Amino acid sequence: MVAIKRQSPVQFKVSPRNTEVRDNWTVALEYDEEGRGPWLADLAHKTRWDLQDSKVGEQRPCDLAVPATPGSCTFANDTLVNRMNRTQTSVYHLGAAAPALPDFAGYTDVTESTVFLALFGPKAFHIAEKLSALDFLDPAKQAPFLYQGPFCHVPCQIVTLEKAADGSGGFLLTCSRGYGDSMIHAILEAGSSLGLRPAGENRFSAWIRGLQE
Amino acid sequence: MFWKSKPLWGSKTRLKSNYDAVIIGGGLHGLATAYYLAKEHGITDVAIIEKRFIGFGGAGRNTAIVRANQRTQYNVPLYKEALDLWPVLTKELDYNLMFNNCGNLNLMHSEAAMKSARMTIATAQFHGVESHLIDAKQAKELVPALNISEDITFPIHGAMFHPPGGIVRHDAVVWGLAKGAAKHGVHIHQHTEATAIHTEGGKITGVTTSRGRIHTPRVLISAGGYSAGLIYQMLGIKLPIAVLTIQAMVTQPLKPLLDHVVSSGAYHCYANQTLKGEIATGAHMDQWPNYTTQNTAHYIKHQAEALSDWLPCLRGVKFMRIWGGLADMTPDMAPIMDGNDHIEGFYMDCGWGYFGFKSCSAVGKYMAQFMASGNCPDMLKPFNLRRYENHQLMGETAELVSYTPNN
Amino acid sequence: MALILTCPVCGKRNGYEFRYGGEDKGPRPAEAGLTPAAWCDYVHMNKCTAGVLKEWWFHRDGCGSWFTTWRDTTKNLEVAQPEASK
Amino acid sequence: MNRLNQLPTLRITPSEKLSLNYRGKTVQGVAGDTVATALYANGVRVFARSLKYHRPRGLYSLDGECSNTCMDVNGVPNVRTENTLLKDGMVVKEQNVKGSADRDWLAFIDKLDWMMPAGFYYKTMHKPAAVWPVAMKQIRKAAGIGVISADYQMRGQYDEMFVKAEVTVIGGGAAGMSAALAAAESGQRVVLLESRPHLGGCFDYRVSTTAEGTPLYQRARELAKQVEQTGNIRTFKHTSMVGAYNNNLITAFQVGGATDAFTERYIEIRSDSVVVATGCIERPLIFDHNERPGVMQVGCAHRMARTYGLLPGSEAVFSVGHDLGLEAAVDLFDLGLKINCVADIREDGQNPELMLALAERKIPVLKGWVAAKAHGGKKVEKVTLSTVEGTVNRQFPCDLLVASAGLTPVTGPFILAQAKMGYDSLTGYFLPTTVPEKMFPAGRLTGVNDPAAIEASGRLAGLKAATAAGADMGNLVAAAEKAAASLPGPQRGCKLVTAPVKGRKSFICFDEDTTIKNIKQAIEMGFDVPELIKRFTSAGTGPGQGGIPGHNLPLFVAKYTASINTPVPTTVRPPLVPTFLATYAGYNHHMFKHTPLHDSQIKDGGIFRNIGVWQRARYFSDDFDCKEEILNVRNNVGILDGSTLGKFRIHGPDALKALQRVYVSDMSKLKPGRIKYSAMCNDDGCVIDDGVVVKLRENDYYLTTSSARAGQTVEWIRYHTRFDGWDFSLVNLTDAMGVINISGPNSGKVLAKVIDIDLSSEAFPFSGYQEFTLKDAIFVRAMRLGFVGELSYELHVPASYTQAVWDMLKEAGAEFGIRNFGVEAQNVLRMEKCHVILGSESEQRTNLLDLGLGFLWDRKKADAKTVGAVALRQAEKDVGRLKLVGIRMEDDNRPARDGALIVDNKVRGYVATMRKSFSTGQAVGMALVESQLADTGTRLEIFEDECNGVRLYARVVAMPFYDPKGERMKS
Repeated sequence: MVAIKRQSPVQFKVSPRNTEVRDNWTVALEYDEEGRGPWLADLAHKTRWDLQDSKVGEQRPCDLAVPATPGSCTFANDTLVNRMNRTQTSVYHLGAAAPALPDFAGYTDVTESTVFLALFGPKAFHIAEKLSALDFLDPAKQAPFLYQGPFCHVPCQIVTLEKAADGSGGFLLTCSRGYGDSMIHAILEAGSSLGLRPAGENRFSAWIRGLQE
Repeated sequence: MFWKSKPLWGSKTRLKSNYDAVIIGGGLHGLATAYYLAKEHGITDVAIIEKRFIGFGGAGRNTAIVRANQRTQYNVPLYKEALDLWPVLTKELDYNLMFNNCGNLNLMHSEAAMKSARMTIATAQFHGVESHLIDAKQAKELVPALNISEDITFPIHGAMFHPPGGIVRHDAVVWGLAKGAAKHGVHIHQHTEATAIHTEGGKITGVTTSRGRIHTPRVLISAGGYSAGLIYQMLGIKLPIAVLTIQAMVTQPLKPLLDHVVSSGAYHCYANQTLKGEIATGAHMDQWPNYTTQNTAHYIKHQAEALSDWLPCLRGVKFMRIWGGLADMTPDMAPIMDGNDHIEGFYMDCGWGYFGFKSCSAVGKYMAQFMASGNCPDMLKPFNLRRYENHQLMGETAELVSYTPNN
Repeated sequence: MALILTCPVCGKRNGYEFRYGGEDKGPRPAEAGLTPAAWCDYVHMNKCTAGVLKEWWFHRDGCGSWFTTWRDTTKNLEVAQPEASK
Repeated sequence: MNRLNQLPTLRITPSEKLSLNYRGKTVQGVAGDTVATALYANGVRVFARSLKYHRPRGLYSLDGECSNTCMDVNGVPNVRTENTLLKDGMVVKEQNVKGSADRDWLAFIDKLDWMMPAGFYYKTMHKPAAVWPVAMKQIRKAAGIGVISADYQMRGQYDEMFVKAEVTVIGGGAAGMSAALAAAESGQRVVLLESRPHLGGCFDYRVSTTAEGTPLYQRARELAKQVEQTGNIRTFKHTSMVGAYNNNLITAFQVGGATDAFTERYIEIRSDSVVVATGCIERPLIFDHNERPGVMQVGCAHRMARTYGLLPGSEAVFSVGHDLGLEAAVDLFDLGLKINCVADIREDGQNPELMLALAERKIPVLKGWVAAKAHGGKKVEKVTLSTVEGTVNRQFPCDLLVASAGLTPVTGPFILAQAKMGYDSLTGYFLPTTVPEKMFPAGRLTGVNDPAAIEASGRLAGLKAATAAGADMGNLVAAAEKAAASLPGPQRGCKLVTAPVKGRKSFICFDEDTTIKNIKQAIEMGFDVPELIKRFTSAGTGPGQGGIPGHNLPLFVAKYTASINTPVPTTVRPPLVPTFLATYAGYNHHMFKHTPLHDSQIKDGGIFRNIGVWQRARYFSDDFDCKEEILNVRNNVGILDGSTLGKFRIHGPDALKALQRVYVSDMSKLKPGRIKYSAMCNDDGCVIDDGVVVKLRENDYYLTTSSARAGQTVEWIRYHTRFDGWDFSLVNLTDAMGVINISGPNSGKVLAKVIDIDLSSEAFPFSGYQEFTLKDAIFVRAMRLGFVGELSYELHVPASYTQAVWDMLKEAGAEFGIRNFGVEAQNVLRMEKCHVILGSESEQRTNLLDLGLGFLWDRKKADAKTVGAVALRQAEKDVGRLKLVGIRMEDDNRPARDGALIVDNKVRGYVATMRKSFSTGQAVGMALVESQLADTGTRLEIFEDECNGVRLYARVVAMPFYDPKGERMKS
């Protein structure tokens, strides 16, 4: 009998110490020797929505405001709302569970469409600058903010949640699901000399909890 | 010494107010056309108007690769004739064009590419041009530096091997043709800019240049990448052309490593070794119109990445110099040679993209015939401008060209 | 040569994030009575201006907008702020 | 050689010994040495032989402007040993020699130079024609410098980095450091690049003092310390700037140090403004045998002693044109060098303090004198000095001739950034006359030489750069301007190009062995602009590029042609420093997409191909005819991973209008629960995509595209509606769903075991569409399609569940013998059904009608302005177009190969795809032929590659070849 389980687009070479099954996903909670950062966490199981409408600014996903200008984000209640362009917004649910897709035609569940990663901790942006020419540490930008642009040659949505001039902080990255293997390989290679290690959901949750306090 | 130096292409002459023919552009096509007009058709009263110096444009910035393994039956005979002309011209011009017919390998990276290579090879063979399909192992025997393993972006499945192709010293062709044209009486006016073309009643009457006005019944624009812009600006004729910058580079000189020209469509890359020992390599174009001949950081990196895949030993070699030139691309990757159509006495020879060098000798010959007689030679007829509105694209490329979303 | 374009949504970005979409030739002509020459003029023909040109670009690696901008083809530099397509 | 081990200026660690292997012998150097300085310490004077004449070449500049010290290091050719740091265990060999650099059998060629004037090759060896191929072979062997083996594997780790800053400063000398410090006061991000392994520039090795009495080397170290303590300055040492592009993109590469994880690193820096503080190199002095080993530039001789602790000779003559030469003479004398004479090209204008110091040391100084000839063989033994006019000569013995005509600014960054360059008659430099936007010159390259002025110009440029990048620097700029103005400005430079010699052995370009005489010959032949002379004589095209001839060539040409115009410089091209391909390539990540079934396809024995952005299983056995895979689909059931298919949702009030614009069919006629196959054309009417469209609900559609087009679909639809202002939304779901295709007469039975919906043809007919939820968890879109011509279902499954569903189907199908099939088997199966694959049965110019797909086109929707409709209408009646036809070989055992031509006396078409069909036993395929040959029954003559004139024959037959009524796929 085939087990009904879901597969992430991303596989780390090390196995997690603790896992939890949630909605048929096997969620890694913690890895052995996660180190002192930077960390890379697989968030494939976190629900993402695409919301498009000619009046997208008037929508209130999860009762949150859609930011007025593209590139801006609303971050509260473990939910991130990212304004992409005139008519489009992405919604990331970063908590343990996500609400059902609202009954409005503009929503599409795109959880399955993308790789979803968090890269955070010390030197997170020193890894990023080896893979992308986007200016994550632009002093004119306040976290959180959204970039839509290439990361390791692949078009991505990248939300910077925290940043400091020394390159520490962290960001979320989504790209087409098919690039999972290539993207993980590239990020881990770029991060190897800076101590990048896989991390479980616990560490990610602690990080974003801290950001929302 | 046993020869005395004298100016190769004649002493500087004054610009006359009348010429039988004016050619705008002192590149390979203009020089070759002038040479043949003077030598074969007795039209020696010809002025070449060149804004900079001869060979400034594509003539001095090309791949130097020559071959006759194009895709369609319209192109193959033209390029075959061009290929056959190199030894002839070397003799006629008494100038060593340094034709190295080392043969070309065009790498194929998929089953689909092998299939389209077969069609191209059959077309060559049908027209008496030597060309063969070889597998990856045979390709490696010819070019031992090739990486035929599977773990590269585009693994090599085989190659189209075209022994009669090779490399010609491009500067020598410029200087040799200039020498030959000047010998037959052609005036080469360098540092002279054509600013206007005059017509009366649908006929060409003259050209204004930065050094004065010329009366003439015939004008050819063969200004390489600058042609399309000039034709629109001076005559209001729009062309299906996009002018892109194409780049090339050389490595530091090495002892013999590559005995053939090798190219790869999938990698947008060719490599050959010059007589001086440098590995000359290039091919990429930024996909937007651009009259700068500047190079880009993006491309030199891309080229290194590509060569790291398929000629990995070159990772231990250094790039020494990169430069750019213009490529006037048409939607079907075939040139436009036309004349006496929209305006009597007006001829154009453009849209060569990156094929202008390898074709120049034969095109000069036929364009001269066209201009001397006023009638388009059969060889050039398929290259008329009207094919685009007649929905008769030439099919020189099988793939959709993607420089605009029109395709 | 390094092209930087100003996307109306994302701001200044590396030119390689974009795809060129041709010289601006205005809206699609109506089908009725379109001659082959007029059709060809719209579809294939270009002015090939050596100078400033209004042209279409698509932010392929970014927000996915089509927009027009003015660019000097002799310098490969943007010359004014673009306008977003509606 | 004994080192001067106690100097405070040293950049070596004398106690840390390193060894290298040179010509089979182990010799010692010390940490901080370059390969060349280590060899020099071991007595090596001849490092290489020149390209053409095999002349001995020695250490000349230490900064790599020429190939004199290029050697083979660890199998890597053309390594500039003079600025390559020594690493323990390096294996170093000479290049381009027969024998050794010291004793080269080919040295006799030097005597044959009279046979080889400029342009020699163009005029010879082509008569008779048979000579050329033989001569060419010899030329190839003689040309080139280094050797790389065809199987060479470059070792090391190559990194890359894309840095963003507000201000970039190129050059870590006193001016650059001052600029960086000043710019950093704004709080902006500043990047500082220095090509040497340490900051300091021209201060680093000098003991002369600032006005305050601080030795310059000490001042440099103070500045370096400040730079390192400033948090917002990011310093990259041992980093050569190689490219400058408009919009202030700078590229550079860094050489990794002992503790770095990389061997070399490619760096791109994007900044708002740039300070160029690259300083000066020396302008070579041209005289007879001006490149003989033992002839050395001022900075080279000085730094050999001060930086590396190596006194470069024992007995020296100086022939210089600027004060740095006098300063070096004084300092080197104090370090123990005997100096027989200092010849200064300048009649006057010397720094009086330096003249006094020379006098105090009793060093004879000849003003208005210059070296005319360096005598000796492999080493300089004697020098003839002459007055600048050539009227009087004197000879002096020496083993070191320090020669330098003057300085020349390192303006490469400006030239690369498209600055206009002009000749400055005060300094004699080529300087930017219009500086590119937000680019600022600083330091010695502006002509200043006074230490305080160098720092002040750096500070000013740094403040200006910060301001240009958006900082408000208040009054600081004005104050810095005032400060700089109060200090000595640019100094008059020496402009002499050559000593008064004929120039037969006076080299203007070392790398290409180009002499002054060659340049004269070229000019006489009509090559009268430096750019053409460069091409004709090769001067400046060698490994050092314009480093040696760059300044002298235009000066000489202007003079020799008696030009009334000011000299015009030749172009400098990137990379400013030759750079390894390995370095440029960096990580060279290969980014490919994998389907959700990737790993299981590998496990099942899939042989993969890279197809577009995807890696896909093309075969499932080594039999590339795929016989078993094909027959199993025809007779039983096969399963295929079709996940690469493009999938989209389009919704919103104007979604239908958008579909009507891009699809040739009338999409207003879609029926619920049915799929519509259709095509998209380009404006030429040529087919660019095909796929199916499903109407999910009002204003909400689901569509598929070919794998290759998925990446461009949104762009395409938006492009063709960009003027319309329509309100519709597109969602790319390509990766969101895996696609499982299960095909074959038993496919329904397998599927029925897994899902509990009614699969009967009534409930789920051909062209039907269904949605259902599997195991209460997995939402599936199912279509009944017929691409392979059998009963066939296509399941679109959420990507994370695709493997689970695949496994269920494999498990359920085990009893039937279900097996995977790959893309090639699918290719043959669909070919038997004459279903086209775009790009395989079509080319760029193939339109919808040519493919026989005209039935998809709805002509009645002119208002939609459907893309391609105009061209289709105009071309509809044209004859001679290539049409797609089915063909069958007269000999069923001899299928023509794909790509074979259809000919008579001309080419009339070609075979697109042909196979010996296992299903029908016939050799059948599809071909594109001219319309006149497209009628059924027409006999076609086929010309295959390598056919040796033997033609094959086929006939046009009806399509499709297999199950023409479609009973199998529709039943």
